Amino acid sequence: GKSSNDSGSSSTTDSKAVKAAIAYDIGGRGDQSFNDAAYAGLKKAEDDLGVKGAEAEPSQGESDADKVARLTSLARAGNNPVIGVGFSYAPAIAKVSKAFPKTTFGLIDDTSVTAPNIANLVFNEEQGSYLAGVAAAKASKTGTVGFIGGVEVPLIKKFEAGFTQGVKDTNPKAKVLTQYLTQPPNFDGFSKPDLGKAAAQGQLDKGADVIYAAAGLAGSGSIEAAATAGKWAIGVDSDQYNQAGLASYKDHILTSVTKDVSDSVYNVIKSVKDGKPQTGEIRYGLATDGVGLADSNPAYVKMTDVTAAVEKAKKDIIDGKITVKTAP
Amino acid sequence: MMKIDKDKLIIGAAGPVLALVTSFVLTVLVLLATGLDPIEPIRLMIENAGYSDVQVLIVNQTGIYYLAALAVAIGFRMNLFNIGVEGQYRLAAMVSALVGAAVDLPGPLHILLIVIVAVATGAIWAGIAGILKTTRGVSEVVSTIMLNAITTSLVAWLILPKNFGVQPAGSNDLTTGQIAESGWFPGIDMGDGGQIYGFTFVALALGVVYWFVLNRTRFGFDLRATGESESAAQASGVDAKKMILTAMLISGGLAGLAGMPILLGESHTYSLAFPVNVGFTAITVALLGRNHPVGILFSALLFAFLDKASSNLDVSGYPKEITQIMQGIIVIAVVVSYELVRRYGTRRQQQKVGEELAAGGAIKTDKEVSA
Amino acid sequence: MSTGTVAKPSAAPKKAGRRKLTWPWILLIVAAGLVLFSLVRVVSGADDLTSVGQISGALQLAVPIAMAGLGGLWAERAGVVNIGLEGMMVLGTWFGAWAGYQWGPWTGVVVGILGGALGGLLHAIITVTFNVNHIVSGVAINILAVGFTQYLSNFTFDKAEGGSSKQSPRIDPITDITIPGLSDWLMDLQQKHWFLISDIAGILGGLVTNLSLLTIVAALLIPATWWILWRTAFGLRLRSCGENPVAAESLGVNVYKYKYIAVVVSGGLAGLGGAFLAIVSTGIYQEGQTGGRGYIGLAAMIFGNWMPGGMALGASLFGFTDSLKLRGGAENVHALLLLVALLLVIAALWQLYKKKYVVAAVSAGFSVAFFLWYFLTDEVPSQFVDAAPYITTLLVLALSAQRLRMPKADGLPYRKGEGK
Amino acid sequence: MNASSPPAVELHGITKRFPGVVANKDIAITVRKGTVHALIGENGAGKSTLMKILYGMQKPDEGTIAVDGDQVTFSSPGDAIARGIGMVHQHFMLADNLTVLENVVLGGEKLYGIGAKARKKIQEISDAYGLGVRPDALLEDLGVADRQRVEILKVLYRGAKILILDEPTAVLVPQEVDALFDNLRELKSEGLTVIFISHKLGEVLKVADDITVIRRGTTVGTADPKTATTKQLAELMVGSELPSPETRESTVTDVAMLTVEGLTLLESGASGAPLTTAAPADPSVTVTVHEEAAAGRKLLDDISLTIHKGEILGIAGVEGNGQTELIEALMGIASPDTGVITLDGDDISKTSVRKRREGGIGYIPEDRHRHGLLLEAPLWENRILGHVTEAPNSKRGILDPKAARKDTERIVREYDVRTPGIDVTASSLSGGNQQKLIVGREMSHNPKFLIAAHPTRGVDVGAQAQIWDAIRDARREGLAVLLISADLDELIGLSDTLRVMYRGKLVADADPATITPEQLGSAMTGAATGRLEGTEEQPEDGDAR
Ligand SMILES: Nc1ncnc2c1ncn2[C@@H]1O[C@H](COP(=O)(O)OP(=O)(O)OP(=O)(O)O)[C@@H](O)[C@H]1O
Ligand SMILES: Nc1ncnc2c1ncn2[C@@H]1O[C@H](COP(=O)(O)OP(=O)(O)OP(=O)(O)O)[C@@H](O)[C@H]1O
Ligand SMILES: [Mg+2]
Ligand SMILES: [Mg+2]
Repeated sequence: GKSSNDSGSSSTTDSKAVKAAIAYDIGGRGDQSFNDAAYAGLKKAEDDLGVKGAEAEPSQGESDADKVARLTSLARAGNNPVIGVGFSYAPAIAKVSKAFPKTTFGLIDDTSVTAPNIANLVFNEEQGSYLAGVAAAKASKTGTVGFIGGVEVPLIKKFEAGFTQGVKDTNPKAKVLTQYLTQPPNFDGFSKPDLGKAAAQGQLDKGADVIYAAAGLAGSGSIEAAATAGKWAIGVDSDQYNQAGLASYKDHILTSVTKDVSDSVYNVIKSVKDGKPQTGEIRYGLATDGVGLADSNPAYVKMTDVTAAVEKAKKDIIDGKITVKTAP
Repeated sequence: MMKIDKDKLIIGAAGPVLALVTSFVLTVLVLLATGLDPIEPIRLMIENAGYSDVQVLIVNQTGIYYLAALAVAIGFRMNLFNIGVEGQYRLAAMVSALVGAAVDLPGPLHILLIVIVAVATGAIWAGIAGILKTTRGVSEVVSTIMLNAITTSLVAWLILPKNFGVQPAGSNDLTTGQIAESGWFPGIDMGDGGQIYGFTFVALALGVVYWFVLNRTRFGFDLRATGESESAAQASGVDAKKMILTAMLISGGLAGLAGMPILLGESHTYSLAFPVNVGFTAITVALLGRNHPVGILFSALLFAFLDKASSNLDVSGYPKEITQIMQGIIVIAVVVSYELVRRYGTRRQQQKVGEELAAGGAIKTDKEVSA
Repeated sequence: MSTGTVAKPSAAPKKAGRRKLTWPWILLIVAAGLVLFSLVRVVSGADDLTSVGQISGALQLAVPIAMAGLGGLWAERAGVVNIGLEGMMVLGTWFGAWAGYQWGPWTGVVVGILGGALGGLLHAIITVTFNVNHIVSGVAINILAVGFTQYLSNFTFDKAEGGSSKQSPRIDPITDITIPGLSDWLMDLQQKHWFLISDIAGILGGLVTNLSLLTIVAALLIPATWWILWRTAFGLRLRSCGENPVAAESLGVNVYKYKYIAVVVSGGLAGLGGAFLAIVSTGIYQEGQTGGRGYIGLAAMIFGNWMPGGMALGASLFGFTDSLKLRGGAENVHALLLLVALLLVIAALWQLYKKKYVVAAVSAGFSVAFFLWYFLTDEVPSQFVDAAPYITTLLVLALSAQRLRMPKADGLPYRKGEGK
Repeated sequence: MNASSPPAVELHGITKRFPGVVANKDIAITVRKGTVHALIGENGAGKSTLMKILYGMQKPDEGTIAVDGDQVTFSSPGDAIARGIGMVHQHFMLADNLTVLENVVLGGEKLYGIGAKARKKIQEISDAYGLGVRPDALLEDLGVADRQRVEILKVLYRGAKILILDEPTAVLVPQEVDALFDNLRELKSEGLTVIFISHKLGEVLKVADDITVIRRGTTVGTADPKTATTKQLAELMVGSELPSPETRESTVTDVAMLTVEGLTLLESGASGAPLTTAAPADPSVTVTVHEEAAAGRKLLDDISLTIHKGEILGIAGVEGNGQTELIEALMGIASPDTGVITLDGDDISKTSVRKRREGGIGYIPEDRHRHGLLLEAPLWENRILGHVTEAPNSKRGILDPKAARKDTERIVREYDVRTPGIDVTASSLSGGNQQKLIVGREMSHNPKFLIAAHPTRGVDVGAQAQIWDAIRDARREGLAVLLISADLDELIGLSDTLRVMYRGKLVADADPATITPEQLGSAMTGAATGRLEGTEEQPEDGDAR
C-alpha cells in the first residue's frame, strides 16, 4: 500500500519557502516550559525569517515507531529542519535521518546519536546551575540551601550536580538539601506546583533560605512557598522574574538559571535557511550565553558581593579553571 | 439444534450497528457544538489509516493491546479486577530487558529466555496481590493499585547506572543496555510501511490458546465457573484460593508478555521512554471486548486504530483529544446497545421457554375440576 | 409467639470478629501510637515526622483523596461501584478552575462540584437505568472526562490571558486561616523537640496553621456523611439500596431515585476533590492534575471498609506518607523504617499471642530486616522514598487481617419489579 | 364480623402476563374483614404474583382492586402500605448488614423516626405479640425463625390492617408454626385481616376461615376449612392425587458406606473476607448456632454416624443447627478440626472436594442457586459442573462438549426437565426444573453416597414425585443417602433412620415408622433427647401435605 509519507511528497515542490517543524516531547505545547520554549524559537523564526512552521504532538504511551512515523511524515512534507524536542527522540532520529539525508534534524538534549544531518543541541545546564549555587551560598544567611528536582532523571541530576558544587565551592560548610518530586516515568514532578510547594515547605522548615527548583512548572510551587516565607527562590529555564504568572512573588526570585532552548531552535532553522545547516554537537554553555544567570531582579543586582562572586565563577568556568561535574 | 437462528443473527448484528451509529452521531454532535467541521476529522482518520505505515502501526499496537487485554480479561473471567497490569507489564519489560542485555545466547534461546523472564516477572508481581488476597484478604483492587506505584519506584531504582542501568554516552536517557541481535524477534518487513512485529503473531496465537484453555479444558471450566459463581464452583470441587492465585499468576504472566512486541521487535532495550499506560487502556479494551478473545481482538484493533489514525489530526488543525472523546463515547455506546439488545434477546428466550412450557403443561392438566 | 418452646430467641450472638471498638480502647490505641511515634522521632532525630509543616502538608494532600474516597463511599453504599471517580475528579479540576478564575474561587468550588456531579449523573444513567457493568461505565467515564476536558481547554483556557491549552489562568486563593496566638505557641512548643509534648503540639499546630476554609468544609463532610448515612432516614434508605435493593423496593423505597442521588453526590464529592486540587493545592488547573488520586481514593475507601472513619484514616495515611516523602523524604522515610520495624515487632507478638506462629514468624523476619535496613543505612534511596505511601498501605493491609464487608448488593444489577 | 361492612380486599378480573406466561388470568377473590383467608395452589400457579399485585409491587394488566370497598390503583408498595396492606414475602426481604431496627423502620421512617421512638415502638409490638425481637441485633446474626418474626414485625410496625403472608411456614418447625398461628389468631381477634399462602394443607385447614384454590393462574374454586379434607384440597389444586414420600420396604444392608466419627468443627475467627470482588461472603452459608460463647464455638460437636448401603439417613433439625456445616464437612468444603470420615472403606477426611466427588459423593445442595448451578451458563455446562473431571464431560483434562451435550439431552429426557433446549441458561428454568436437572446430573455418575439437602424445597408436586422416585430407585441399588429436610413429612416418609441435630450435636434418634412430626419437632428444639419413642396412633393430619 501507499505510505502516509507519500502524501507530502507533492508539497515539497510547490514552495521554495523554508518550512520548519518541531515534534514535541510529552506535554506538548502549552506546558509553559521546555516545549513552549521550543515553540517560542519556532515562532520567532516564523516572525523574523518568514519560515512556515509546523508542529506535532506525541500521544500518551507511544513507542519509538510512532516517533519515527511522526518525524518521517514531517520530513516528507518538506520540512527542513525537523527538530525533535527532547532526548526521547534520539532513537527515532537515528533512523529517520538516514532516510532523509538532505533534511537537517535538530535533536535537543542528546549527543548519543550523530550523523552529518543531525544537529545535537545540548546545554551545559550544570554551568548555569553552578552559578546559581554560588549565588545561593552567598545569599544564604542560615547556611542551608535547597535543591528541588522535578523528576529524578540524568538531565535534572546535572542541575543538581552543578548547583551543589557551586554551593560547596563557595561555602564548604553550607548544607544542601536535595529533594526530587517524582520518579520516571511519572513526570508529575515537572508539572505539579503542589508537589513543589510541599517540598519547598519542608526545606524551609529545615532552615533553608534559598531554594533552587529545577522542576519545570512544579517549580512555581516552590517559588510560591519561598516567597510566602520571605525567603529566596531561584528560577529555572527562563527568567522567571519576568513571568506573568509569578508577578506577585517576583521580589523573592533572586535570579534564574536560563537555558535558551528557543534560541537553539531558532538558530537551527536560521542556519538551514541560510544554506549553512548546523551539524554535530552545538553546545550552549556559559561562554555562548546559551545558559546563564538572569539579573532582572534589582535586589539581586544590588547584592554586589553575590554578583561579584558569580561573575568570578563564570569567568573561571569559561577559562576552564573550574570544571563543573555533570553528575552528583 | 444447529439450525441457523434468524433471531440470533439479528440480535448479533443489532448491537454493533446500533453502537456504531450512536457513537458516530454523538461524535459529530460534539464537533458541531464546538464549531468544528464534523466530518473532516473522521475523514482524515480514515484517509490516514489507508497508508501502509499507519496500518503497520495499527497492527503492532493491536498486538500489544491484545496481550495486555488478555491479561485483564482472564482476571475478569474470575471476578478479579487486576488494575495492576500496567505495573506488571512495565516491571516485566524492564527486568527481561536487563536479563536479555546481560546474556549472550544463540537466537531462539535468547528470545525464549527473555520471554520466560518477562512472564515470570509479571507473574510474581501479580502473585504478590494474589497471595495477599488469599492469605490476608487484601482486596486485589487496592493491592494492585499500590503495586503499580511501587513498580515505578522499583524500576527507577533498578535502572540507575549504579545499579543495573546504562546511560549511553551523550544521552540523557537511562536504558538497560542493548539486547544483542540474537535476542531480536524477527518481524515481517512491509517495505515502506515498516515492520510488523513478529510477536504480534504470538499474541494472536495466545488468543487462540486463551480461548482453548478457557473453553476446552477442565481448568478453564473451573476458572469460568469460579467467575460466574464462586460458591457453586467451590461446591463443585474448585479450590477457590488456589484458583485466585493461579488466575493472578496467569494474568501477570500475560501482562509481562505485553511488553515483548516492542522490546523484542523495536527498542531492544528498556528506557525511560518505554511506552506507559498500556495496562490501563487494556482494561477498557478487555471490557469492550467482553473478555472474549475475538471481542478483545476487535476492540484492540479499534483502539489501535483510533490511537494511530489520529496522528495527523493536530497537523491538520484538529484537536487530538477528539479521539479520546470518541473512545469514551464508543465504549458507552457499545455497552449500552449490547445491554438493550441483550434485554430484547432475554425477553425472546424467556418467551420461548414460557411458550413451550405452557404447551407441554396444558395437555397434562386440562381437565377441569370443580368443588 | 410463645417463645418458650421455640428455638431460643438467641441472646447476643455477636461474633468475636465484629466486636466493636469502644471509645476508651480507641483512645488508648491512639495514645500508644503517639508514644511510639514520638519514640521513633526522638531516636531517629527526624524531627519533621510530627512537625507543624508536615501535618499541615499531610492534611492538604489528604483532602482530595478523602473527597474521592467519600464519593466512592456514597456510590458503593447505594450499590454502585464507582471506578469513574478519577474522571469525575478531572471534571472537578477543570470546571472548578474554569469558573474559579473568572468568578472567584468559591464559585469555582460550586461549579467544580457540579462538573463532577455531571460525571456522576452519566454514571448513574449508564449503570442504574441501563444496568451496564459498573466498571465498564466507570472506565469509559474516565476516558471521556480526560478527553472532554483536554478538548475543551483548546477553546477556553488556550484563549484566556495567562492560560494555555494545558492549564488555566491563575485562580484567586481561598482564605487560609491561622489561629494567631495558638498557632505560634504550638509551633514553638513543637520546635523544642520534647518527647511526646512536641509531637502533640506539632499535630495540633498542623491542624490550625494555614488552614484553607475549603479544607475545613471538606473535613466536615466526613462526619456529615456518617451522620447522613447512618443517622437519617434518607441514609438508611440509601444504604438499604446497597444491601438489598429488592427488600427496599418492597417497602416502598424508590431504589432508582436513591441510587441516582448517591451516584450524583458521589460525583459531586469527587468533583469537590478535583476543585480543591485546582483551587487550593495549586491555584491553577493543569492537565493530568489528578494523577490517579481517584483510584487512590477508591483504595482508601476499601481500606476503610466502606466506612467514613476508616476511609478518612486511609486517606490520612496517604496524605501523611506523601507529605513525609515530599518534605525531605530521604531522612523522614528512613525514620519510618524504624517505625515499621517496631510495628512489626508488635504484630509478631500479637500473632504469637494468638498462636498464629507462621504469621508471627513472617512478621518477626520482616521486622529484623527493617531494623537492619535502618541501622545499616543513613537514608532511603530517593526512588523508594517515592513508594513510601504505597508500601506503607500494603504493609498495613497485610498485617491487619482484612475482614472487609462491602455492601452486599454492591456492583450487582438491579431492576425494579424483577426481584425474587 | 359485621356482615354489612365491605370486604377487606376484593380482587376482580385480575390478569397478569409475563413474557410467554400468563401468571394470573381473570382472578377474582374476596377477602372478608377480620378473617384468615388461605390461598393455595401448586408451584407457579400465580399466588405470589397475585399478592405482589395486591401489594403494588407489580401492576396488573387488567382488573380492579378494592380495599375496604374503595377502588384503588397502586403504583408502588408505598401506596399499598399507605392503605394498610403489609406483606411478608415468600423469600426474606431483609438486609443482612442492617440491624433489626433498621430493617423494620426502613421505608416507614415517617412513622416513628429511626431512633429511640422507633425502638420503643418495636419493643412494644414485640412484647405485645411475644415476638422476642432485639432491635439492635444485626440481622445476619439471626436464624430463620427470628428473621420470620422480624418480617412480621415489619408489617405490624406499619400498622397494617391487611397482612399478606406468602409461605411463612416453609422454613419453620411445627412448634414454630403453632406459635405463628397463635399470633395470627390474636391478630384476627383485633380485627386484622390475614391472607395466607401455604403448600402445607394440614396447616391451612387448621388456621384458615376461607380457602381459595388457584390453578394455572385462575381461581378454580373455594373450600370450607370446616368440612374439606386435605385430599380434596390436593385434588382441587393439582387435579390429581398427591404423591407421597412413603417408602416402606427396607433396602438397608449391613455394609457401611459412610462412617463419620467424632467430627468437630470450631467456628473460625478470621473468616468472612470475600475472596473475589463481586461475591461478598454470604453469612447465610454459615448461619450460626445461637449460643452465648464467642470464638471457638463448636459448630459441629462430636458427630458420629454410619450410613449403610441402601439406607437413607434423615437428619431433622431447625435450620442453623449445624446441618450446613455437616454437609460442608462431608463434602470437604469446610475442614473439620477433628474427626474421621470414611467412604466405602477409604479415609477421606483430608481429601479435596473434587477427589470426594470423583470418589462417589453426589450432592444436591440446599441452595441450588448458590451451590448447584451456574445460573447464566447453558444447561449443558451446568451438567458439567461438579463432574468436570469425569466421563463423559472430559478426557485427559480436555473437555468433551459434544459428549456432555448429548448426555445433557439424555438427562433432560429421563428426568423430564421442561426446557426448550440445552442451550438456554439455567436461570430461565423454573425452580422445579432446575432441581430436576441437578438431581439428574448427580445421579448420572452413579454415586455411592448422596447428600440430599432439601431436595424438594419449593418444588412442584409433580417434580417432587419424580425426585423422590429417583432417590428411591438409587437406594434400591445400594445408594446411601444423607437426607436433610425441613419438610418433616418428607423426612419421615423417605428415611430409614432418623437423627435429630441440635446445636451442632446429634441429640436424638427415632424410628421413622412410628415417630410423628410433632414429636420430631419438639426434639428439634432441644426439648427431647435420646431415643424418641413414637406413639402408634396416627395424628389426624399425619399424611397431609
Ligand atoms: N417477574 C416475572 N417475570 C416473568 N414471569 C414471572 C415472573 N414472576 C413470576 N412469573 C411467572 O408467573 C408464574 C406464577 O408465578 P408465582 O410466583 O406467582 O407462582 P406461585 O403460585 O407463587 O408459585 P410458588 O408456589 O412456587 O410460590 C410462574 O410460573 C412464573 O413463570
Ligand atoms: N425476572 C424475571 N423475568 C422474566 N422471567 C422470569 C423472571 N423471574 C422468573 N421468570 C420466569 O419464571 C419462571 C420461573 O419462576 P419461578 O422460579 O418463580 O418458578 P417456580 O416454579 O415458582 O420456582 P420456585 O419453585 O423456585 O419458586 C421461569 O420460567 C422464568 O422464565
Ligand atoms: Mg416461586
Ligand atoms: Mg409463590
